[in-house]
Amino acid sequence: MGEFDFSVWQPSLPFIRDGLLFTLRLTLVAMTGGIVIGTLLALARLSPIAPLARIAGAYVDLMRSIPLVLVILWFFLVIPFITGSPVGAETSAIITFTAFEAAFYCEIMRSGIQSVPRGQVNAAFALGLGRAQAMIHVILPQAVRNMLPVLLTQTIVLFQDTSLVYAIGAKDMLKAADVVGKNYNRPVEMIVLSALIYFAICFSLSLAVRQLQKRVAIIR
Amino acid sequence: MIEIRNVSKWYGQTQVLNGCNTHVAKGEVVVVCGPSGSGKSTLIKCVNGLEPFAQGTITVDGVSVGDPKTDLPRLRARVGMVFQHFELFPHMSVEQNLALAQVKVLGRSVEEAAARGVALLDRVGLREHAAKFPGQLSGGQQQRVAIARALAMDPICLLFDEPTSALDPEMIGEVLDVMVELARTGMTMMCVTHEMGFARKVARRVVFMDHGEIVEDAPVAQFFDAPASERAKSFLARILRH
Amino acid sequence: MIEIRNVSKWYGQTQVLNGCNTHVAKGEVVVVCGPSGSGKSTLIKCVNGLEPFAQGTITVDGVSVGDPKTDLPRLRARVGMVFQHFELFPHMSVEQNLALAQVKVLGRSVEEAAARGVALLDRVGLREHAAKFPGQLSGGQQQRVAIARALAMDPICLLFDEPTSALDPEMIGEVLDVMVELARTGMTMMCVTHEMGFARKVARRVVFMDHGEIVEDAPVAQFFDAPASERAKSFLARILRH
Amino acid sequence: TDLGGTLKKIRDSGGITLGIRESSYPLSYLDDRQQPVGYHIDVCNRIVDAVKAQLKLPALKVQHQAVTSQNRIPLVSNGTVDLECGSTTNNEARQKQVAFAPTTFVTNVRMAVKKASGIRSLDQLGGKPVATTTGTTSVQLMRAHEKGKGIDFREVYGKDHADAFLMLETDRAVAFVMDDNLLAGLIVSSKSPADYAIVGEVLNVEPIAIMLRRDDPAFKKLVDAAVTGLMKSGELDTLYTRWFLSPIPPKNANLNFPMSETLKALIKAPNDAPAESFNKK
Amino acid sequence: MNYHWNWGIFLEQVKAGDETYLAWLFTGLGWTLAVSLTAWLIALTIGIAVGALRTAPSRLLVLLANAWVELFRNIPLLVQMFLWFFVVPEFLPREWSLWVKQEMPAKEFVTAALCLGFFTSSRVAEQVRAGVGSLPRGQRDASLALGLTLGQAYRHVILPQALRIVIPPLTSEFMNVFKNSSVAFAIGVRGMALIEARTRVPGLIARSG
Ligand SMILES: Nc1ncnc2c1ncn2[C@@H]1O[C@H](COP(=O)(O)OP(=O)(O)OP(=O)(O)O)[C@@H](O)[C@H]1O
Ligand SMILES: Nc1ncnc2c1ncn2[C@@H]1O[C@H](COP(=O)(O)OP(=O)(O)OP(=O)(O)O)[C@@H](O)[C@H]1O
Ligand SMILES: [Mg+2]
Ligand SMILES: [Mg+2]
Repeated sequence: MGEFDFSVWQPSLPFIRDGLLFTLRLTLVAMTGGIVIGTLLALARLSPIAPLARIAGAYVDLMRSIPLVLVILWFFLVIPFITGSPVGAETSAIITFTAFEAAFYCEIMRSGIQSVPRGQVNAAFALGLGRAQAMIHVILPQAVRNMLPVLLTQTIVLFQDTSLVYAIGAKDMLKAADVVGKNYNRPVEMIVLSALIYFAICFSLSLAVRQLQKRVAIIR
Repeated sequence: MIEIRNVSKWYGQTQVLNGCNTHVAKGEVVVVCGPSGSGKSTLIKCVNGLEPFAQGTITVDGVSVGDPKTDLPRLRARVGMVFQHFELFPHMSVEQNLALAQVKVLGRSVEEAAARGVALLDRVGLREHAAKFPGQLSGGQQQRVAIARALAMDPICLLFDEPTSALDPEMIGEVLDVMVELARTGMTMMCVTHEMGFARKVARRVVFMDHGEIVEDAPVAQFFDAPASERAKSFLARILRH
Repeated sequence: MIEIRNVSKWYGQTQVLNGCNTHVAKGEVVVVCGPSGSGKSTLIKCVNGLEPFAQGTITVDGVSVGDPKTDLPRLRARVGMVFQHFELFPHMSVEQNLALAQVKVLGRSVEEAAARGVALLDRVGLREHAAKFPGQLSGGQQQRVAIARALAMDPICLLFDEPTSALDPEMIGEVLDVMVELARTGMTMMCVTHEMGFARKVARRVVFMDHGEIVEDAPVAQFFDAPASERAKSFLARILRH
Repeated sequence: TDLGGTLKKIRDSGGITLGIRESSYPLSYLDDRQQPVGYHIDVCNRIVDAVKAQLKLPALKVQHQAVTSQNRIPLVSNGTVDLECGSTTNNEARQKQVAFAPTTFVTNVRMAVKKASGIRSLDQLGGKPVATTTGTTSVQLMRAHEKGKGIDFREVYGKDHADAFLMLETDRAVAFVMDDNLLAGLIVSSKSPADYAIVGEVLNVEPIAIMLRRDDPAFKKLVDAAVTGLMKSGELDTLYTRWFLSPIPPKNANLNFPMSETLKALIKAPNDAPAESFNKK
Repeated sequence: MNYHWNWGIFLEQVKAGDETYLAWLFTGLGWTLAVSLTAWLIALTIGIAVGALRTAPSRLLVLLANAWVELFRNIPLLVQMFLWFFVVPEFLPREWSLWVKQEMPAKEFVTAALCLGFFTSSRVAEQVRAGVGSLPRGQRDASLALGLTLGQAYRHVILPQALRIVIPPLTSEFMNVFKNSSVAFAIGVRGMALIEARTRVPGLIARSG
């Protein structure tokens, strides 16, 4: 191939933008949903009700031990067999990513909750706060702050993993770049472009959160 | 006020409390001491139900702590507790620390809670630190905030678990001063501490524990001058020598 | 033996040591005290080069610590240090803790190191605990092992940074006993500590620090009976009162 | 619900989903506006017209779902895709799982090489890397061919046709074995089309057809009728000329790929016989 | 529903071949294992070294180590795989590039293992750094105070403890290597997922298109 020709970047921009919007939308929805459901799962895992803890644990272990691509594909292929009606690629992607990421966020929140010293729970109880109140006002705010860097790392992983939706034909940024690359026969240039975009976004995301972390970090 | 009758507790196989009996009358200060691991923290946490116990009964102001029908959060709201490591909520400012339970548990209005908070900060000499976070205060200041937080709930009695043992020596005094002042105002207090000076000054009785048992439960003067058991004697020797 | 001349140090903008001057002669015991954050730990860590300092000179047995040409590991091997939190290596047994630096730094054979280790464990009364891990020992025992570990290097002097302040009160005695015995055998020692009983018993001089400065540097009797500065007076009052 | 009844499903949902490929030149691929175009897309659009007419649903919504060599069959089976308008070979194994419209294209499996390499036949490939696309069976065909027997091919896989071609372009492979129309499409849109040639033995003759669900006689009948209609009216010839003998997007290059005798015969006598019946000796 | 399950496919012969699909599946599994284990070795070696460097007292070393981590963790694995395979060799001299592309033994394997190894090393480094950071600073001081050099302190005191702390998160990273190895088939390593894809059993389909 020899020489590279980066002039292909210019006409690709509208497609890259559309793909990127999809990627960002997917990341955002899956992150929000994943953190909310993940936190609930974490509470279930730590709950004294054994069956609840066991079910949540089994769900998390299952999700964590299969490759994401498989989950994406399975969901897309198998759900219509079960429900009788097909789901669109985007809906399918959103549901799958949320369900999958919830398992990972669950583990993060669980260790976050456990990282709060036992004495804090005691102090909250000793003041007469109930279980739920102690959780909401004392434990979770500290858990989230303690886990902020890990939550970020997982979100970066999620952002990168959205490229796996190629498996079900949804058009994310990588896919858009890929198609432009094929049309103009400049696949390498387009891959380089998407690498740069991913890097720029992920890197600035991690810088931004490092700043944020400094601001919200608990003064000790 | 506090009645502890025949309380025993196990962690798995190991017994950490063994038939403990004692009581604290209204307005009385009782000091609990003993070697590390003897069960002092466990006992005091049983009093407000932070630790469940297997046998025996504890009643606080007539309410049985071990009774499953007891509304524990309500009981705890009336019993203040101060911990060795302060356990202020590090993500909240001092005033928020004082207000949280007043608002959420007692249902006070935010203004009411703030006013009570300021009054108590004044009492422990920390009024100007209301907006700071715990991490910005020295250990002694944090512990005084923790005492104010317990007092904000207008408790009928206070439990202390080694309130000065995590402090730098120069800060111990300022915390003990607050505690002595509390005792003088007639607060009912049960204190786990090794500050024997404090015990001599304000305690009515000393409870000495070892291996989960209450080995000695005696008036202050008698405990220091003529401890009945060998174990208490050697403990006092070790602790007072240096 | 130890000469500290005009040492200053900054963390970013804040000055933590401000023109410190003092010395420890051979066979002398010097106690350093002062409020929390006054720079005691920082000063003592400068002595064996664990903390770099910006200005001034420190010489130990004639070797300049701040000199970039100095072989710091070699110097440190000759200066023993004992920490507040023991800092035994938790993944190694007691005997391995004692042997590591003897073998890796002094190049002793494994047998030689083991023999020296056993001898020192004997001296601190812990011979039967050689095979245990630090986590299986009480705090007092851990600190005695830490002292033995420092002695195993046959140091020319010992530095202590609050060796008893993380201990339960009943264990402080056993560690101080070992330190007093060391002082009696003529070991050169520089100790950060608030154990004033220990200071009175074995120290020749007391160095009092506040806000990074050495405020007072006086013979023991003079320091306790007639402190020159207001700051030392009020510090002593706070610390000795309770 | 009875997913087998595709027509009922289409009427109930008011939409039909076409499975499309992204680089099956010139049967089904994305143009420079990233819209699916190609010979089979046009054929499918005619079928959709027939569906609209039969269901009296002029406003029928047409959705596109990108598929790959690996997921196209499950997606048809599970009802996500109603018509697969790609480059699927109709063979016996697949007929057990899906149904096919009458064959609308016939491809020869051959290889593309760089002219400069001097390679002209299978037996020159011993010990050399040969590219093919994941999910296709080209290498097995090479092994099965008499000239390929005993030759040690070192296969490398591209995840789709464009990637596999990139292997050839960057010298990671000396040959790319694939359907000749795809090869021709990739070559004309490459940076220097003159450097490549399609050479060697025909490894297999494969009928390519539009895929639909099995066991759905009503839908199959409609599709068959629509495709046969195109053939009878000569409209398929027009479409063929448009995609194989005229400049096409994205580069406005001309494949110059005249219709094979086999396909001409099939247009005269339309059928959906599998590949196995073509290659019987 | 009318999907026709065909589990018997595992026993059928690969089209025009002489192995069964099942045998093929095992060959694929072998490659998956080989890629994963090699990548894991690379990731551990580099990850521990880079992670330790990130806690070093030299600004330059910390900067370099941080750059390594940021570079490899901020680009999706799929993209990195492609870059290693198609872009990196282009920067070699012509003959080397050709050798790498055609003659180098097991080249997809080497590329995949290197790429996955580097990618994972950035995560291992992150864990190791956190592990070292979670140790009390006194452990470092204590080792230095005994006269150990900084290198000896890391070798005998800091890393053994840090590694103990990070073993649980590292095992889950190890699982990730296995899972991520499926992406290696983007560049044509024959692996389990590929074989599954070919058998066209949707229940087993993984990646490839
Ligand atoms: N969660 C637990 N599980 C098992 N054993 C425990 C637990 N908590 C405490 N123990 C054991 O119970 C015994 C009593 O502990 P407790 O904390 O009450 O002692 P203490 O007198 O307060 O000691 P200290 O002076 O060190 O605070 C100890 O032997 C301790 O090891
Ligand atoms: N790594 C650091 N970065 C910034 N400031 C520091 C650092 N370490 C110590 N300091 C500051 O330097 C000052 C002196 O600390 P140092 O630990 O020497 O005090 P100290 O006298 O030993 O106190 P203590 O009795 O609490 O051990 C303190 O104000 C402290 O906050
Ligand atoms: Mg306790
Ligand atoms: Mg200090």
